[in-house]
Amino acid sequence: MKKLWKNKTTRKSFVTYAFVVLAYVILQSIAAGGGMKSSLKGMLVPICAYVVMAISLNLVVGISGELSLGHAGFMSVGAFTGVTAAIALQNAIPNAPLRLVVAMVVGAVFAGIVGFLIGIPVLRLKGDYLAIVTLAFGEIIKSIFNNLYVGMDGKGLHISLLEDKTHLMEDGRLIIAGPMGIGGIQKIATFTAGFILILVCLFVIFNLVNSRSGRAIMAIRDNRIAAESVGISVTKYKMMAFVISAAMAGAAGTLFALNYSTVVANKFDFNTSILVLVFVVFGGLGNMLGSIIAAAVLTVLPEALRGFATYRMLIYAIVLVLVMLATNSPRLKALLARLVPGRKEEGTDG
Amino acid sequence: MKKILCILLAVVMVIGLLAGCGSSAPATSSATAYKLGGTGPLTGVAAIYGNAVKNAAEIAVEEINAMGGLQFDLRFEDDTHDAEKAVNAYNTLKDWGMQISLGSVTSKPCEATSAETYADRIFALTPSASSVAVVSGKDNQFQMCFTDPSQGSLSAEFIADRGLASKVAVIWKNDDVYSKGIYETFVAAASEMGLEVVSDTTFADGNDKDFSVQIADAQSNGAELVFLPMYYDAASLILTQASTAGYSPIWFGVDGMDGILTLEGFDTSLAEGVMLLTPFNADSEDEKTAAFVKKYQEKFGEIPNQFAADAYDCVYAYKKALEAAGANPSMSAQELNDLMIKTFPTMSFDGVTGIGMTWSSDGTVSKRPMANVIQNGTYVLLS
Amino acid sequence: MSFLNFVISGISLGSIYAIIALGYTMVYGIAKMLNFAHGDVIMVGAYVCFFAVSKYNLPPLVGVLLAVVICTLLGMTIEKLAYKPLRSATSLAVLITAIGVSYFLQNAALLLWTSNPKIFPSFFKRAGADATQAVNGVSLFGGQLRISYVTVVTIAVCLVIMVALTLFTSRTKMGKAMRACSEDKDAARLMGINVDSTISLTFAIGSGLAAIAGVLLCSAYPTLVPTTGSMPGIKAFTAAVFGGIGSIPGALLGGILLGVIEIFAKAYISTQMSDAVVFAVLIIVLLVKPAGLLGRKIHEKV
Amino acid sequence: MAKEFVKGKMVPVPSTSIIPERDLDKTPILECRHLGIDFGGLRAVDDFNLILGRTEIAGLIGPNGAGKTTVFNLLTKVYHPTRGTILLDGMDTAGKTTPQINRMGIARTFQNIRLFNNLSVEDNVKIGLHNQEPYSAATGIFRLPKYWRQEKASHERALELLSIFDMQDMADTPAGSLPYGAQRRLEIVRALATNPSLLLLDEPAAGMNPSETGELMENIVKIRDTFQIAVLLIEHDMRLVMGICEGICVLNFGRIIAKGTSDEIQANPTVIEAYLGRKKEA
Repeated sequence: MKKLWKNKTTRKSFVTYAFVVLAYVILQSIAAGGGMKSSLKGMLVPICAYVVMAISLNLVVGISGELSLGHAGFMSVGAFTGVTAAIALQNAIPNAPLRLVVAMVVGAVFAGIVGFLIGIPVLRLKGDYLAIVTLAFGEIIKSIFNNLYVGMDGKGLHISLLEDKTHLMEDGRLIIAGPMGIGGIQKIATFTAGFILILVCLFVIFNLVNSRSGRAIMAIRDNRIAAESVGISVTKYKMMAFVISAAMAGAAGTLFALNYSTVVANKFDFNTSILVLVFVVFGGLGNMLGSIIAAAVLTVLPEALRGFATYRMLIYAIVLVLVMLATNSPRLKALLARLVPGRKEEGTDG
Repeated sequence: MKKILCILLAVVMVIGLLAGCGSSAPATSSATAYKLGGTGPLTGVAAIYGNAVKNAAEIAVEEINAMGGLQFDLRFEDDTHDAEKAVNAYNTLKDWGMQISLGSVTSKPCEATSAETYADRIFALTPSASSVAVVSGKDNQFQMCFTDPSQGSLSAEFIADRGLASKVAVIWKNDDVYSKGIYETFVAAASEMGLEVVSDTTFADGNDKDFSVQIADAQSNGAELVFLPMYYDAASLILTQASTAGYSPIWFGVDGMDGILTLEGFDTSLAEGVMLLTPFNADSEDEKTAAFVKKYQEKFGEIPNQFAADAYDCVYAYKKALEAAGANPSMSAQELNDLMIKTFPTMSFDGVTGIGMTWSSDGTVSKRPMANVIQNGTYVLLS
Repeated sequence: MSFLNFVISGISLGSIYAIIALGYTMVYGIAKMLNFAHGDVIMVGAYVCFFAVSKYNLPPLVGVLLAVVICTLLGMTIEKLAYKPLRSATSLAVLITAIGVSYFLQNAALLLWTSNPKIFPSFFKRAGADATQAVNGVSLFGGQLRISYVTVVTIAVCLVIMVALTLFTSRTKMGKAMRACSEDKDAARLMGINVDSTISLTFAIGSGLAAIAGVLLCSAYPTLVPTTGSMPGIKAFTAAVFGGIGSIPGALLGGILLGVIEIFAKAYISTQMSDAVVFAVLIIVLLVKPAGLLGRKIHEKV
Repeated sequence: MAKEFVKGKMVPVPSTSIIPERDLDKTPILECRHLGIDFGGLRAVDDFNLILGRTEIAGLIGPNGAGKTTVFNLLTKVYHPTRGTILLDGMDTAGKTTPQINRMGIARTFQNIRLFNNLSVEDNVKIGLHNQEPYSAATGIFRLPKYWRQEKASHERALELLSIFDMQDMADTPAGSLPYGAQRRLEIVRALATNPSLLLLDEPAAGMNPSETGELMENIVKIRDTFQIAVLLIEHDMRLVMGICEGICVLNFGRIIAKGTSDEIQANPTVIEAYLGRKKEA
């Protein structure tokens, strides 16, 4: 155990688990005591979803080293497939938590499959070109869900594109209605489910990173050519990171969508992808605890700034720029170093 | 460096938590004013609509409060036209102790908040969220505007009755619930009425600048009338580009078209002859309307649009309903909710968007839309 | 004849994308950063011109010049305050900063100019012409083919800018300095080139072009709101990558192709899915030519 | 002195090479025939022929830009040859990828050091062991018994390999913060971890002082002796090349201009003119 504690990565992961569990326990006890404002209470599930989005994107950007600008696309796939599953299984699985789990698994599987299909062309590219193609796929996914009609009746699921040709029977229900998305969703997402999802995702990521496959992924990030020279298949491991990340985003999408009575494809646009990327960069590349905190804080921040009324988004923008400058500008760093004596300069990891 | 950032972020979070732990029991004891809340997009792409509603509601509240008698305390929160943010905004209002709600301004966010207000038993009267899903199946959700389907079928009926055209084109916004809702019933009603829809094209967010293809399609298929179920900003682009393309059919709009004449810098001569069904006419001689328009212009430097008018009416409708029900501000949201559910379907209300409005118990409003045609830069009522 | 009409509207739309794409491409070429705030500089340019012409009744040309001057200053200020301190930081940090600047400009515009759409004045009307008569353009083949003046001016301005920029970068000392910096900043510095001021100059030119693009964009599609620049910005960025980011002729080619594909996709495939088609074409092109159409493939030295 | 090695009758053997006596009766580990690559119009490497014995230490030398690293890149399929064949242990490597080549038995180091800078020294070596101690990603994520077994094995193996250069104590240091010489040595360890039969070293002594170079020479021989593998190295330090290489191949303008033992090369007038002679002038 002592030896494990000495290991820096293991220590980091334990701190992260402990933080998440502690935050959950504190928040749950406040909520149970009735002392929590509804504004915070209402944000718990979306915070969990964004945390999962952030750590899953961190797997791609921080661990695997590829800039993805279309992560919201996978969230979208997860949201629509997961909610469709939840609605379709409403009678088959009356138990809501179980249905939620099944829906999240469905969302994760579909997002993973889409991630794999997108990964085939995307991962052949590098750097900014890869980034723009992920952006393009994000927009394409949005376009598809904006034109997708899925209905269910006694005969099963009916799917059509561009216009509603599902021709449902009397008892049928149009689940996904193109641009109108899904309405009348039963809100079965819970904070506990979100908490468990975060733990599961952390478990997968930390264990992956500390294994042979994770080392291969990081080796490719640090030096693709050297990684190839020691016999690592670049495509396989990039794909692994990409698909796992997509699946997690899918589960997050399902969780998110099942927290509201309605979901539309436009929610998961370029801006949402960027928002999640901001969480990752803010929290530090490869730093999961950072991503978790950044996702939580930056989700709460615009709400906390409501007091500033119309100025709040302006202040949000200024905070964003200032923090980036403060953490990345060598001059400001030096200034901070002088203000905080005795602080050791750390190397950037990532 | 990262460590410092982490600590910084953690501190902010703890502060956030502490703020969250603060007093959460809404203070209702010594209330003298009804806490009226609403959400709408004050920033982002749909900010025009949210701001119009907020501004008009402010005017109405000011007027009512100045009369003495019944008092309102208005709070309006930004939802950026997004369901998630709308629920956040709603929760903020709930923490504030909102007793009655103006719902949300736009349809999808309102669908999300209406599920919340329904569950929390807070009565909501939305000025402008027109989709059916907002009210359907919820006993305490009411609308001040028409539902989208009724606009679509009313428009088709009007076109057929007047014999305006036999071949019609529709350009609609396919990622917008409002546009899509009207479009669907319009097409259904049109085919029933014997109108032929010869061109059916769409646009979407981010693709709402160039309409040359849509216009060419309508033109080449010989449409005599083009139906535009959309808001006025997009419509103004279509009118401009059609004029350049030398296409001049009859343009037919819906209530979202209202506001096109007051668009800053818009060449109103392009809108000559445009017909639209709208319950509100800012040029109306009606005393109430004229006073409202004047006040709005003085305060905000603009002519109020449909959204503003509906919001103005909402506040007055609340005033009437609360007075009729004998409510008082110290009642809880739930008590007010039950009173309002009972009162609204039984009353008749005269406002700037219609005379003798009534509500059915499913929450939809019944008022006559007026068919207007734009002549010399003003609306002229088509009798 | 509708085909030709589509081609022309495609080229017109594409010319605007091309001018915006130039801003992306030049900044990328030299600073290796994706300046996501570029689209919002366009919006600022359009607003400046709008207020100059509609509110203060200045002649259109003065309005355009004013917009160019203000945007140039804005671009240089943004560079100095937000990007210059991050010159040695990771590209991702700069990207997020650029996004922050973009949010800032949009929200500042919202506060300053409200969310109400402004209709951009039409500069290219024939004197005395009545708008409803639709004579704001040339009409060919007995009215079958119509080209508006805006279109003519847009395409012409785009070509002039391309030629001027090409000459500038190949003939002038400053242009050559820019090219040197984009090849190798350290080597350029050793050759006595002031890298900082060259980067600043690039931002200035890019932002000045953004102002022109803003005026043209809003002349063709006249509603002006604080978010006007964001979507054309993203599309132009796509166009820049499409043509090969860092390449000036690539920006022209990418912009015009993107415009034409967008219009064709709308006309012949589906108006609903046109964006999807545009992005799908982009993906296919990048798979075949991973550095864009005219981009140079850089071999990593092993 | 020079012996001609003929392998079967199927293909004409293109050229001569020196194979140490001890390796003569075995298949050569590497055989290049008429190997060449063009970059655009430039013939970067042309008609490159080489045979390498199983435990030979050979040197590839030549002036800057002669195409030495390009040969390494061809052997490891970073570039695919325009002409010619490469036989590794008698097997054709056409159409193989870099990772496959490594699994077939070639490991290399790089002229411009390519370590996984953000990872620890030990992790760098463990990445070299990637295909030696395999287990699936799922085994890793769920930490099945095999995970613990294999991780323990690779930990021990990594330390063992690091001990060749006395680097076990640096196991936890990030590779990027090692001193230059140690980085070069770590690259060799990482390459060795892939269990190669042929080790390609690209300027292993670059940036080292004479005493470090001397140590390196000893270690290269030690590695060859311990692992019984062949070593092909590119080096500018003639003391190293002449000191440990049994066969030397001189490249100029992409072509082999001379082959032989160190004595032969030093006496070769073409080499002196092309390479050593120029050095003297400088």
